[in-house]
Amino acid sequence: MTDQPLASTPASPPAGQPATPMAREIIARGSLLQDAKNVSVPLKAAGAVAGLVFLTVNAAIAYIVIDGRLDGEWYDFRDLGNAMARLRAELDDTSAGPWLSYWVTGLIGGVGILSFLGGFLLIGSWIERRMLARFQIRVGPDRVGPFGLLQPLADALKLMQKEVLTPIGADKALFLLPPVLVFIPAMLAWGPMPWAPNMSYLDINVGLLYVISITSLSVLAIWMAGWSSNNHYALLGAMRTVAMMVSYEIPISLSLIVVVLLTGSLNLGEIVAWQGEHNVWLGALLPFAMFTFFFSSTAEINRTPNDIAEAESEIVAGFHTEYSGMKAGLFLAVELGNALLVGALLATFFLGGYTAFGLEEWIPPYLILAAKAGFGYFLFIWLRGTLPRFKIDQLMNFAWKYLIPLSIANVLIVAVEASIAARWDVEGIFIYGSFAIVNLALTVFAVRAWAKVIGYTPDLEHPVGPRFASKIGGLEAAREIQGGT
Amino acid sequence: MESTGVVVAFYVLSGLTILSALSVFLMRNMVHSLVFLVSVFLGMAGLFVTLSADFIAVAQILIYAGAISVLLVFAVMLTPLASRDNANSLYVGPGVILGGAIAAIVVFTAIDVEWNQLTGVALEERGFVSTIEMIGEQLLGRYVLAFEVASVLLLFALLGAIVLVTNRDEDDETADGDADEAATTGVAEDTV
Amino acid sequence: MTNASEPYVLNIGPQHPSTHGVFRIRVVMDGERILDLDMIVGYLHRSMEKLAEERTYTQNIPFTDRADYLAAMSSNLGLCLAAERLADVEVPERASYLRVIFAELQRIASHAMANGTLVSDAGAWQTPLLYMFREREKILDLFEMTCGARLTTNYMRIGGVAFEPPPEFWPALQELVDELPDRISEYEELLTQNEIFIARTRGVGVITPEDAINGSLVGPALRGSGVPWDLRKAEPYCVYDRMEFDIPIGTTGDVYDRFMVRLAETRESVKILRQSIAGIPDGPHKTDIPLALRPEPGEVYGRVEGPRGEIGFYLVSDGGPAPYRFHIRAPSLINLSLLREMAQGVALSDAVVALGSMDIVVGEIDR
Amino acid sequence: MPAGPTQLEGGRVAEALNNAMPGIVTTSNDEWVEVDSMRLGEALHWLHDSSEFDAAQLSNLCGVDYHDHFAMVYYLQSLDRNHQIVVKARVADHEAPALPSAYPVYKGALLQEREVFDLMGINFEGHPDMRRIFLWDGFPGHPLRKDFLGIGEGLTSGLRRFPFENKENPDRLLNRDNIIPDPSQEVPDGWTGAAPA
Repeated sequence: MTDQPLASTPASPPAGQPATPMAREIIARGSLLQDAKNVSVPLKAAGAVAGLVFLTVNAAIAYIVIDGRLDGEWYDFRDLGNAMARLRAELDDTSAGPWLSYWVTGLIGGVGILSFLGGFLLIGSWIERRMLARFQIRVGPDRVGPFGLLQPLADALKLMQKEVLTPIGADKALFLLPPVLVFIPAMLAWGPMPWAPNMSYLDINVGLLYVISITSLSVLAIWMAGWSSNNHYALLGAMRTVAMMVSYEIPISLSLIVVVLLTGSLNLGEIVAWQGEHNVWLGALLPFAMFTFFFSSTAEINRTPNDIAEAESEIVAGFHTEYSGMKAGLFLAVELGNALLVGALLATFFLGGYTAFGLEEWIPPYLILAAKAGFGYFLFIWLRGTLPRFKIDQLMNFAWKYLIPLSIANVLIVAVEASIAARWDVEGIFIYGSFAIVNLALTVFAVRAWAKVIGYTPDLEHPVGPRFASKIGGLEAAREIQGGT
Repeated sequence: MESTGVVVAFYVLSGLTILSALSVFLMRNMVHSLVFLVSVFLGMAGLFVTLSADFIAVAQILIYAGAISVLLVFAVMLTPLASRDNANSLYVGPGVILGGAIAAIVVFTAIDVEWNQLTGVALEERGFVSTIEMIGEQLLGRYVLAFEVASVLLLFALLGAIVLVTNRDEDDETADGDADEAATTGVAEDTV
Repeated sequence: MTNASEPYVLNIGPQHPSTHGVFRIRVVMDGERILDLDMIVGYLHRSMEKLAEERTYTQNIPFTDRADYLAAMSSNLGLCLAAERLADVEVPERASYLRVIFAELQRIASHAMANGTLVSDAGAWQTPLLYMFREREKILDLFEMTCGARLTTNYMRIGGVAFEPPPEFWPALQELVDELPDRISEYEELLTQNEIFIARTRGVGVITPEDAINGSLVGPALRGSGVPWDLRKAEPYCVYDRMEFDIPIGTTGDVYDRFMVRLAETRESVKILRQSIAGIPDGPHKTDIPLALRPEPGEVYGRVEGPRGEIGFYLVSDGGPAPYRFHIRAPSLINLSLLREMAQGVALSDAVVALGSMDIVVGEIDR
Repeated sequence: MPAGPTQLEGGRVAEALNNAMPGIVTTSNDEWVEVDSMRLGEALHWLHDSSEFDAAQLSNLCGVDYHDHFAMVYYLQSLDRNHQIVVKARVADHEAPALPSAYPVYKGALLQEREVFDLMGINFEGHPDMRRIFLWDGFPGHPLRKDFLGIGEGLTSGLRRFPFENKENPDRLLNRDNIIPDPSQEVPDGWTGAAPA
């Protein structure tokens, strides 16, 4: 083999063949179906048996569920809150007193939420990068581990090895705090999230207000990061964030007030229960509020198309320009976590939370909520892969001239509807069906009318696109063409 | 429920609040003062939580820590020489007098009021379930006039802020100006 | 009541995502608004014009690759045309056709890059850029097939082109030409009707036709302002006088117009490619020239319409084998003459998009 | 014969310029017109405004060092008429060359003149921002000058003879015969391109 000439590879592949070795390898991999055909008979039999066992077990579970034998028992895994309630009852009976049960259950719940979030942060960036890669006709990270699944881990390791710089002239104390501080609201806001009827870490009456107020705290951490960096890009990003947060907090609050008006509760669990009870998703009843919430949330958490606070083509990385190593990694992680948080909130407020038209009796409700939150996260990725970015003055105009007045009008309309619903004793499907239709129609009408009042005409209505000249010329020709049309 | 947890929380939170409040005026840097002020707000919200006043606590965070502090952020950022020494002030005399007067009022109130009225009475016995409904009923029932007057006042403050910020001589609105305006008005509206 | 704010200086670059290379702008800003700017270039200066005085005309062709590294073919062509005119070299017809084909392929590739990065500057996170890279990759594959290089092609020669394309080149080119119109329509659907993109680009970075002409703007920047000027028609070189195509021009001279002009030019290039493929004759692909070309003393200014506009080569010969003076008229540099006027008083976001729409290549600015 | 296909006869431009501003043209031939360097601004202005020549755009400007003097070459073009005018100006002072700036007439001269100033050292009077553009302030000398870095008396920059050129017959075509064999680069017999074992 040693005396074989090196130039043994064919000069060019035959026509119709992939050109590069990697493409050839990918095509040569073969399909799953072909792999399945090569499986030996005993293995097939074993697979069939396993499938049968799986089906039987599922059928048995289904029977028990329908039979109602699981309801509220500690072994009912459809609602982990039941087991916790049992644990609390046991602990309360001990001599240690109630403080032990508070400590133990609080610890378990907190660790549960943290591990869910941590798991998501590990997998989330991989999901985002792979999906974006699909949007962008490329492969994405697929080298580290199976399907590149260990890529986030590798990234985290890389970030940890990097030197953590503190710029000269930075305000040291304020510079060190923000990466930690931004984590706190992102974690605390998960508290009142109802995962199942009895499964809520922080079942408080002012849950909705709590979520709004906790999320509004992150602005300070971001501002501290930007201000203390002693960098103009960071300061610009921070001030953009502050201005955006302040502006978009109002539409968010107004859109959630609408939810409160209709459901009559600030408790997230009750809001979800209301939706389950009426078999309706609030998003269908309140399309405008849902849009406002979603759009404003993208502004709050710096996602495309409103990611102006860290617009990389303008201000590099915004408020975390000067952060390096794992500190920058923490900011990125919080961004991911916030995207999932907004997805979960969107699901809770507008997409029925853990309920899914009776399906929550069969599937554990927390999985339903996780799926819906994942859907919200997917929406963010979708937007990121599709849309360009707004400018800050356009966003400000949009918030103050469009979203806020229309949201106030929306509050008025829904208040009227809520009082109708409270006073009029009709079958829910009729009254809420009519509300859905009326609200959708009103939204379309109001948006168009308001745009007309403000004087906004979309550029799309004017002819766009270049004109064609067949002969050359200078200024005279340009004027002639301009005048000719 | 006089459990140890509440007592510990009370001392921790009051310590945090008082230390932060001290730091607000001991800090030489205006931005550091601002950060400690937010810490004061959060500590007070925590104290409200120990008193079972959940709505007030949340409102404290939302309005003071979330909104007022942002207003102060803008105030600091728009202040020329924001990074100067905090002790370098023109108004030391008036400041001392004002501070003394406020401290006197607070001390007088603290001594004068009979604080121990509610001690030992469990909230459940008084039929106290949710603060938020009670507050709503009181605001839109007994105190509706005061509530409305306050709303109108804040509305005027909002309009006034817009009028003050608008450039009258020319109609070029910069993105920057818009942002400032938004911030000022945003906080005013939040408090409404 | 006045809100006096303090202007501050922001350094955009030399390492910045939207400067497309090592290019630096010192900006004086008031909040988000740009008051003044100063362009600082030269980080990539390789003193090509001096080096060229020590090398023969043929040896200078690789320099033109490195000047405009995104449109190497066009720069190659410009130097070869100038040198051919100076030394009176005849070019075979087939070579002229091949030059047109490669120049137009290069134009498509370069415009794809320009539009992609422009949309990236406007904040679309790389998706349009990567879509546009899809066709660029295929074009670069064609280059690689023919001359072994993808970016710095060094393909044109004085008197023709370096190599005859391999047999598999022609079907691949035909396939590309067939699918390109669909691809271009895809970009149009993706972007030209996107309201955010329109809001970001319309009315931004407006250049009037008067300013554009007076400021020596060329190429899509000039045509975006509505001036129908294209050297392929004004001073037809190679076989452009036999090609049927139109000059797309903009209406208002804003960023959107420049974007649309580039997109439409891609379509026109496809038209030219079709005609070239149909009309290419058999024959030699180059004429032989002396190893060291010694033109008569004299001077010449040869120019071609590159993707960024007029690429000119001013050559002075003193009868020796190397040019006495070798000057590149770099469209990227000269198109920036109006950058200051364009960016003064606008928001940072607009300035970034306006800069992106001028389609600069720093290698060509600095040379 | 003019070098460029759309280039105007220098003599025609010279005649018109001389009629409008007597004595402004120092010399002209069929390719270019050379004007008095101190009155360059006037000439450019007149050509820009003239309806006959309509030199609306400054396409290219470039300086050439001729050892004892500089020549500035301006390529003007009319887009409407589709022609090109070449204007030259001779800068006699090789030590401290100066010339009126074209910027008042053509904004496009802004960066091109800075480039000439940087690399050639010609000072343009009336340019709003006469600074170096590529090289840093304090760079010694101007690289595109022929005497850059003190080339000695009797020596010139540039390439006198291409090393591989056939001395006996320099006009022979580019092929193997024209390359002077270099023993160290000799290809061994039977070499197939494979790496030696």
